[in-house]
Amino acid sequence: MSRVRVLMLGGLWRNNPALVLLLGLCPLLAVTTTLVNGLTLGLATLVVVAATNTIVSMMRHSLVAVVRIPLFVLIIASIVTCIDLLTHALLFELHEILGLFIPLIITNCAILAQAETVASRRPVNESLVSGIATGLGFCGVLVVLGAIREVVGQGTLLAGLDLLVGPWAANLRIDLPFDGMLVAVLPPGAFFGLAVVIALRNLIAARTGAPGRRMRTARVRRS
Amino acid sequence: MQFDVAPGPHTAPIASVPLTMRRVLYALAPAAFAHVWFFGSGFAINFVVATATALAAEAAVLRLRRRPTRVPLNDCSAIVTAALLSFAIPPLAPWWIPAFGAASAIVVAKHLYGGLGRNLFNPAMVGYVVLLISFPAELTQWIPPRMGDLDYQHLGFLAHLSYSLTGALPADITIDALTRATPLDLVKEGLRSAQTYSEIRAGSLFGGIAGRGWEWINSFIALGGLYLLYTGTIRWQIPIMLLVGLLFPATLLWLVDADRFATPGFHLFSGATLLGAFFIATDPVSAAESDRGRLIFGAGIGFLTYCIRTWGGYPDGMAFSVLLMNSAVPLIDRYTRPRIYGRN
Amino acid sequence: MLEYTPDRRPTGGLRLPAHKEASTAQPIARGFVPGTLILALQQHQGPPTTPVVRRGERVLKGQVVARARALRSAAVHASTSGHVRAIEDRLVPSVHAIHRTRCIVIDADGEDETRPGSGAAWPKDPEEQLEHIRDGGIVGLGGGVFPTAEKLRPHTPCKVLIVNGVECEPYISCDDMLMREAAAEIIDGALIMRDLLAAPECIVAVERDKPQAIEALLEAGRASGDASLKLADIPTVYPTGGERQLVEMLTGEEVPSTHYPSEIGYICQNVGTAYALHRLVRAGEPLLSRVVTVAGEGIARPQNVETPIGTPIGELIEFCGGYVGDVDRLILGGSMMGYALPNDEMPITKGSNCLIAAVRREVRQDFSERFCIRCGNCATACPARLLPQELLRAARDNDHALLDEFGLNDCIECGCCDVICPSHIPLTEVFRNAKFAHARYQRQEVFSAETQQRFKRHEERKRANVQRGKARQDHLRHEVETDEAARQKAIEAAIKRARQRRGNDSDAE
Amino acid sequence: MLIGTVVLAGLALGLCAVLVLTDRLLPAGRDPVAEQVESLLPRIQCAQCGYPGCRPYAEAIAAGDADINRCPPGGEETVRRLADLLGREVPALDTTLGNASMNRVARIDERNCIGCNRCVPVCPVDAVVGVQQTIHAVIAAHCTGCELCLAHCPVDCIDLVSRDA
Amino acid sequence: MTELMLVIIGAALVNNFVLVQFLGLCPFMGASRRVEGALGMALATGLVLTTASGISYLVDSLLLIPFDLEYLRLLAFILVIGAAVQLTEQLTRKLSPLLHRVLGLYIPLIASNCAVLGVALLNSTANRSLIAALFYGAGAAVGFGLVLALLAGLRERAEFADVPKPFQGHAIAFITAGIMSLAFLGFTGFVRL
Amino acid sequence: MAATERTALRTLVLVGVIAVGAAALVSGSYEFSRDRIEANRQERLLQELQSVLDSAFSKAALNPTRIQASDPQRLGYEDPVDVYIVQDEERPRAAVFPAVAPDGYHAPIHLLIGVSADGVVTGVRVIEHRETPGLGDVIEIGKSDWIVQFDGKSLTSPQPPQWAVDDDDGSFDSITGATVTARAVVAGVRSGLEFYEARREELFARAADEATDRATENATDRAAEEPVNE
Ligand SMILES: Cc1cc2nc3c(=O)[nH]c(=O)nc-3n(C[C@H](O)[C@H](O)[C@H](O)COP(=O)(O)O)c2cc1C
Ligand SMILES: Cc1cc2nc3c(=O)[nH]c(=O)nc-3n(C[C@H](O)[C@H](O)[C@H](O)COP(=O)(O)O)c2cc1C
Ligand SMILES: Cc1cc2nc3c(=O)[nH]c(=O)nc-3n(C[C@H](O)[C@H](O)[C@H](O)COP(=O)(O)O)c2cc1C
Ligand SMILES: Cc1cc2nc3c(=O)[nH]c(=O)nc-3n(C[C@H](O)[C@H](O)[C@H](O)CO)c2cc1C
Ligand code: SF4
Ligand code: SF4
Ligand code: SF4
Ligand code: SF4
Ligand code: FES
Repeated sequence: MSRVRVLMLGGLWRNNPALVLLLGLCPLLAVTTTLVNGLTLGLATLVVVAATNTIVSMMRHSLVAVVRIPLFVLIIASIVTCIDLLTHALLFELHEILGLFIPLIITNCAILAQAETVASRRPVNESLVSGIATGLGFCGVLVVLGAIREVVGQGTLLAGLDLLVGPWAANLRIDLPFDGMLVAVLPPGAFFGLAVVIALRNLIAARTGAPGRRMRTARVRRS
Repeated sequence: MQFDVAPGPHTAPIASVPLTMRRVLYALAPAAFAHVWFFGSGFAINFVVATATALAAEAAVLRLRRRPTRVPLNDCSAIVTAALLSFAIPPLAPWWIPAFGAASAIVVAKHLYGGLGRNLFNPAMVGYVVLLISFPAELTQWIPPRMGDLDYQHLGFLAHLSYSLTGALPADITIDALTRATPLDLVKEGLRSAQTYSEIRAGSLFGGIAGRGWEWINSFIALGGLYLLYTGTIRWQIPIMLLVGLLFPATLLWLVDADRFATPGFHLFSGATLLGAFFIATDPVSAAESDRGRLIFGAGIGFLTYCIRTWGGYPDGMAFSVLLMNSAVPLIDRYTRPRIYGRN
Repeated sequence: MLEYTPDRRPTGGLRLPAHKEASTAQPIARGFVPGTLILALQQHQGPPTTPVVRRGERVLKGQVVARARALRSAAVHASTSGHVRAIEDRLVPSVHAIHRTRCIVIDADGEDETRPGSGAAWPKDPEEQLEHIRDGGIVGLGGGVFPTAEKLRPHTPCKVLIVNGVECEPYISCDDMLMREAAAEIIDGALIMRDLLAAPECIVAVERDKPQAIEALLEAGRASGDASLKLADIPTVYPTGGERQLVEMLTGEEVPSTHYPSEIGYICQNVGTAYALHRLVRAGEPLLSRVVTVAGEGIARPQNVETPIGTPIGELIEFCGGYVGDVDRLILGGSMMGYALPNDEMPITKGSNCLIAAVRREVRQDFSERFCIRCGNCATACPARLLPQELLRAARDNDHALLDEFGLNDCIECGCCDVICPSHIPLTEVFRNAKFAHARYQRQEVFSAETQQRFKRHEERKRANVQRGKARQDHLRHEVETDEAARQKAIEAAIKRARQRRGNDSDAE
Repeated sequence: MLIGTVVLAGLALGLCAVLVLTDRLLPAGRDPVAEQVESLLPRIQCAQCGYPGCRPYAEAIAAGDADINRCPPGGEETVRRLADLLGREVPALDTTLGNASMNRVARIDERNCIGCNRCVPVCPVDAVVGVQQTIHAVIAAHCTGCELCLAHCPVDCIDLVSRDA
Repeated sequence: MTELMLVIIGAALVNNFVLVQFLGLCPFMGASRRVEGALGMALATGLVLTTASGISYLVDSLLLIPFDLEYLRLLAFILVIGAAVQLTEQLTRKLSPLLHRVLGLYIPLIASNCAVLGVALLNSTANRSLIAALFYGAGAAVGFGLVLALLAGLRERAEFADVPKPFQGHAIAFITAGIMSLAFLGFTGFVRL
Repeated sequence: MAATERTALRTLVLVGVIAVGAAALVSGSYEFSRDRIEANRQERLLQELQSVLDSAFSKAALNPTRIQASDPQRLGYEDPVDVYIVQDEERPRAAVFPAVAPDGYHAPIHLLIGVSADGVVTGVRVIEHRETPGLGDVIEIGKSDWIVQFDGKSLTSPQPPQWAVDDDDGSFDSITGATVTARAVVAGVRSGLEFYEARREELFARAADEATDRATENATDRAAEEPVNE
């Protein structure tokens, strides 16, 4: 029980892949122009991490060092390709928005890092939990960053939710009374947004006194 | 008898930060008056709004960080930032444009790094680029200069103020009637749509060398620049190399094909060239630190500005070039350290 | 004598307000006899001298009171007659700071009686000549107080003797006045040094803002008729008077960081030193006094005074009319390199060239510093071509590797960076302090490397010991084993034999 | 479908063969990391890091087995320089390990020394001199103040004193 | 030739892989703490980028297209890249152990450096020739190395800044990268593709 | 030595197994989804076509014929592009084709143009562009109705000189602050129409051929299938 909690806390907060380990940044920054985009990709990533961790963990005893990386990426890539093909065929509407981003999941370093550091060393159940925690942590950041950029960048929230869950959700869209600042949806805005999210996390970590990762502080404190 | 035993040297310092910053402001004054003369009171309104926001933002950040506020607020550096930002934005702009620009300059570019002296990028240019990217429509609303024979529609001070605060224009005037493309825009579009340079130059917005009004403002800026050089506030390396970096390719290509490339004189007196050379690129904090480094830094800005003007997507490239070279400063510094006396 | 202007521009440096008008308005005041003398035993760079007088003893002007025992040392003489009151530890200003040193305190009797028969003749033998100089107590009067005899014994042949009359620091005018009034003597002293060094060339360097001194020197030089003499008038920029800067200015060569100028063939001597040498050689007079500039707005009569070595500063001030106004700081040396004295009870030493009684408005008051704005003024002003802003960062960060890289030890502490810094950062002070920590760090590095070597040797020996031990064991075991084998064999043989015998026996049976 | 499988498997096998081959053919590299790490350590061999000397600790760091904050004599400065070398975050110095300072040296109290010679072999830098049955002494210029000899003296006659004293 | 130069400039500056296209961000943030490390990483990634784009191109045109196996493209490319990375890992481990330790986690991550896969995929969708594909890979590598070195320099300097507590560490690095990406917007419109 | 040989062998076997597994998995999913994906693609294509055709054409009844045409001069594409001809019974009713407006402010603007058989624009959409967000991107349908003003226009109404923005005395609205973009799109649509005018007959003829070919093909297919059914 407590082992599960530790793993979950690690993935969600203490070693959050996006905020602390700084992995999987490409999709994180590229996709989060809106909350829904972020959420969608987050869910897809969650599935992939969990699946990869499980598979890699199952075969961890037969791995060989020299070819381990190609093997991991091969496994990840085939899972991602399958998901891509299957959603394309079965959930066409969903694929309309997801389609572009799914191949990007392959190169999400967070998944490879999980395979390398957790799944290839731990039993299946732990790997699975760790994978889910990592996926959820990643997904959470995607959602928060997407929300920030959507609100600041185009003055809406939850736009496009209908494509994900059905037409009824179109009504959930919130329009704020301003047009938004384009810089938030453009590449610089992604960097700024993530900086703000990381700073928020640091602030919370400092407040709650939870041991965050030790950080290099400024070298010269005095003026 | 007992005496004070302060450490040496005992000679009183011969420079100070507030004095330096004030000198920059003095040097900008003639150009500012020229700006108001040619483009109306918009500049003054923008400057006041930007300054107020900059100071307020600085005070707010310092308070939030529980730092002393008096010394940083008195050094006038935020006012310099606000002034340079005001030169970059069109006179006809809603109040929140200078306010937002100044706030991003001060908060993001300056105080996230800890304030005066620590920032890596030129704050005014960060503020301007953020504005340019976020609000391109507002940032392209330039108005033609006041010159006797242009069909210029005047906005008085009150009308300017009311536009700035409420967005309302006098009943009989539309925004489209007020705004014009700037000379740099015209040259860029003209050349792109296969007009020759001399055809473009025939337009009513052009004067002897470059855009009417603009040439004057730029001349006054150069005057201020000379004052800065004379007082030792800036050194020659950056401005001169910036102009060389800009004018050398400009002259070369103009000699190759005078129809498809603007004259060096046009480049010299248009847009932000001289402001950039004397006031922006010379920002001590974000420039290279050694003399040799400054040669490279200046030349880089000039050259990139020319490239962006000629082949890029924006009519002027000073702000981008300054930020690009700002990012190169640490590497420039690293590889241009002066050779220490007596070392090989 | 050839006058010329070097065609090089000084590296870095500053043009500072000179503040020399007041003290150069009248000739050097001579004949000042103090009431007390405080003669420090160590007024030079090198091992201290040994006192040769006792308490209560009467000493005469020119008498040796402390003898130089080491080569890099210089004797100390009584600069007026009187009784030795005490030999005790006192605070004395030395090159860079105040030190507690043993001093001979003499109550002057006002008679200023010279030791009879003084003026030992100038020996012929070069080695004896150097000894003569050492016994004459002569040290560099430009501020470095390095024993002149040592400096005149170079290990590398001297290419150029540079006579340093630059005097670039604000307020100081003692060399200027000396050059105006005693140009011939200075030239003579320079020629003596040139002969000692066998230098083919001798350049007297003077700053362009001292036209009278230049005129006087030229005249004296022409009068001497020596062809190896040259006079260089150099730009008025602080600190071109520093010997490294001067060498670069005059020759274009840089003195390598780790070397002294003498090691690349340039020897730099102050004009005051030349004058003192002249006095010693021609008049047999050891170093008894030096010209001291008394300046600043807090002094009643700013002027240059020929001051007996050991004069308490307070007495010198009195001689110049005492303090006027609210004196804030009493500075020994110029306003750039000098340091502030806590009181005026300390003595003038051989190295004291200037005394500034400064009122508030003359000296730096604002000690509030801002963050460095990277203006680069400091780098532009630094004569050593350092990047003070980077050094500052490294020093505040205690990053010694960086300090090495940016050349902390190449800083000559001239203060240019400090004065020009718009953020009012006390750069020079930071560097001065950092040098102490840095020296410790460097010693530590050397110690660490040595320790590592010792450890390696220790380990090797241990391993060797173990090996040797193992070898011995092996050997023993081997012996035991061979013993065993032999025994086995013997047993087997015995059994065999026994069997045989039994067989034989059975056969026999 | 079959052809796809064949092609992909072929590709995979081919690439792996290349990898395995190069792995064989390349000579194993010397490890200069440990050396560089060691040069940043104080090298006074005090063993407070939990390793028998600076070199073993350096090797452990280079192998990624030890954290870089375990050398008390080196202090924060050493931690930072190690972090710079290895491109890591700077951890806080582990202050629980000891507090040997480089400014102290051992001194043997001559009145109590019984000449047992036990301290001699343990000193990593051979700073203790003396033969059996005579009074021993510490060469202050060599002693690093590592405290290793302290525990080996049966009569507790070794003290650490400030180097300047 | 000008065509190829444009391909390089386009990939390096105008559509900079990292700052504009958001590819290769993990090593960009992870290996930019020190300039030396950044240069090493730039070199390693450059090697992988160029070789992988070449080999992927060959695999694509010689194996996948003739056999109608475009749907295996992702798999095949990632395999090639993984192998190229593993090769780089072996090389650095054996030839420059220090670099290997400094880059530690990030060398394997080149495999999942989106930039590498991105180059391969973009080459195959843009129908480039082999030479153009190689140049595109080289351009991407130059652009990646450039911004990596720039950011490393800036981060070294930012260490001396007085950054507000919550922004210390990674957050200020992202702010810095954001301003760099603002600056790179100045290159928009350079190469009109 | 033997041990390393064994690991090498094991490595190869492992890689082989996994590669085969992966390939099989992917190929399997591909086989499974191929047809559905194709159907979905067709559906989306129809949707796109529908968006530039007027409501008279229902999506279900579009049944477009694809032919290839090349006209770098007027369409701006070096390579041949897909032109879709919509026919009912025998008569061609409308055409949909892509075109490039090369003079966009930052980069060429890619358009999809729908034209009825008699040369009247039924709709224009911008498929891809790099104009300044907030300024030039008004040409997107999601951002404003600007692009709708082409509906119902043809090369004869307005007359060619009027095919320009109102700043240049033409009859199309310009975009404040983005005249260049507006000019580019107008010129792009116009040259697209010129392509259509010039090649209409040929395109229709080829489309008709194609349609008959397809019909016969279908027929033979059906004929081929019939025996199996029997
Ligand atoms: C520790 C020390 C050793 C020196 N050794 C020599 C030397 O070997 N030869 C020499 O000509 N000068 C030597 N000098 C003298 C210097 O070159 C220089 O003349 C002296 O320090 C005074 O210069 P300053 O007033 O610029 O400090 C030495 C000085 C110091 C402090
Ligand atoms: C910054 C600086 C400025 C100096 N200025 C002078 C000067 O103006 N005149 C001078 O004689 N020595 C000056 N010195 C001392 C010279 O470096 C050198 O010690 C002296 O000329 C050697 O002559 P001496 O041994 O006879 O004193 C200065 C030293 C420094 C570090
Ligand atoms: C940052 C920036 C972006 C611009 N983007 C566009 C654009 O997307 N489309 C365009 O036509 N002009 C663009 N321009 C050009 C100017 O807005 C130019 O003034 C305009 O095309 C002509 O002005 P007008 O439309 O008021 O006649 C841009 C200018 C700037 C400074
Ligand atoms: C010569 C000179 C030029 C300056 N130029 C700028 C500038 O371009 N932009 C700016 O924000 N501040 C400028 N400043 C003000 C100041 O350096 C700036 O606010 C700092 O970058 C903030 O840390 C300038 C100051 C001086 C002395
Ligand atoms: S004090 Fe040192 S750093 Fe400063 S200017 Fe002088 S030599 Fe340079
Ligand atoms: S002079 Fe002062 S503010 Fe200017 S760079 Fe040097 S230390 Fe910084
Ligand atoms: S703790 Fe002692 S032994 Fe260990 S590394 Fe530091 S100095 Fe060396
Ligand atoms: S004498 Fe003792 S404290 Fe000194 S180095 Fe040797 S063992 Fe360490
Ligand atoms: S997700 Fe792109 S490099 Fe890590």
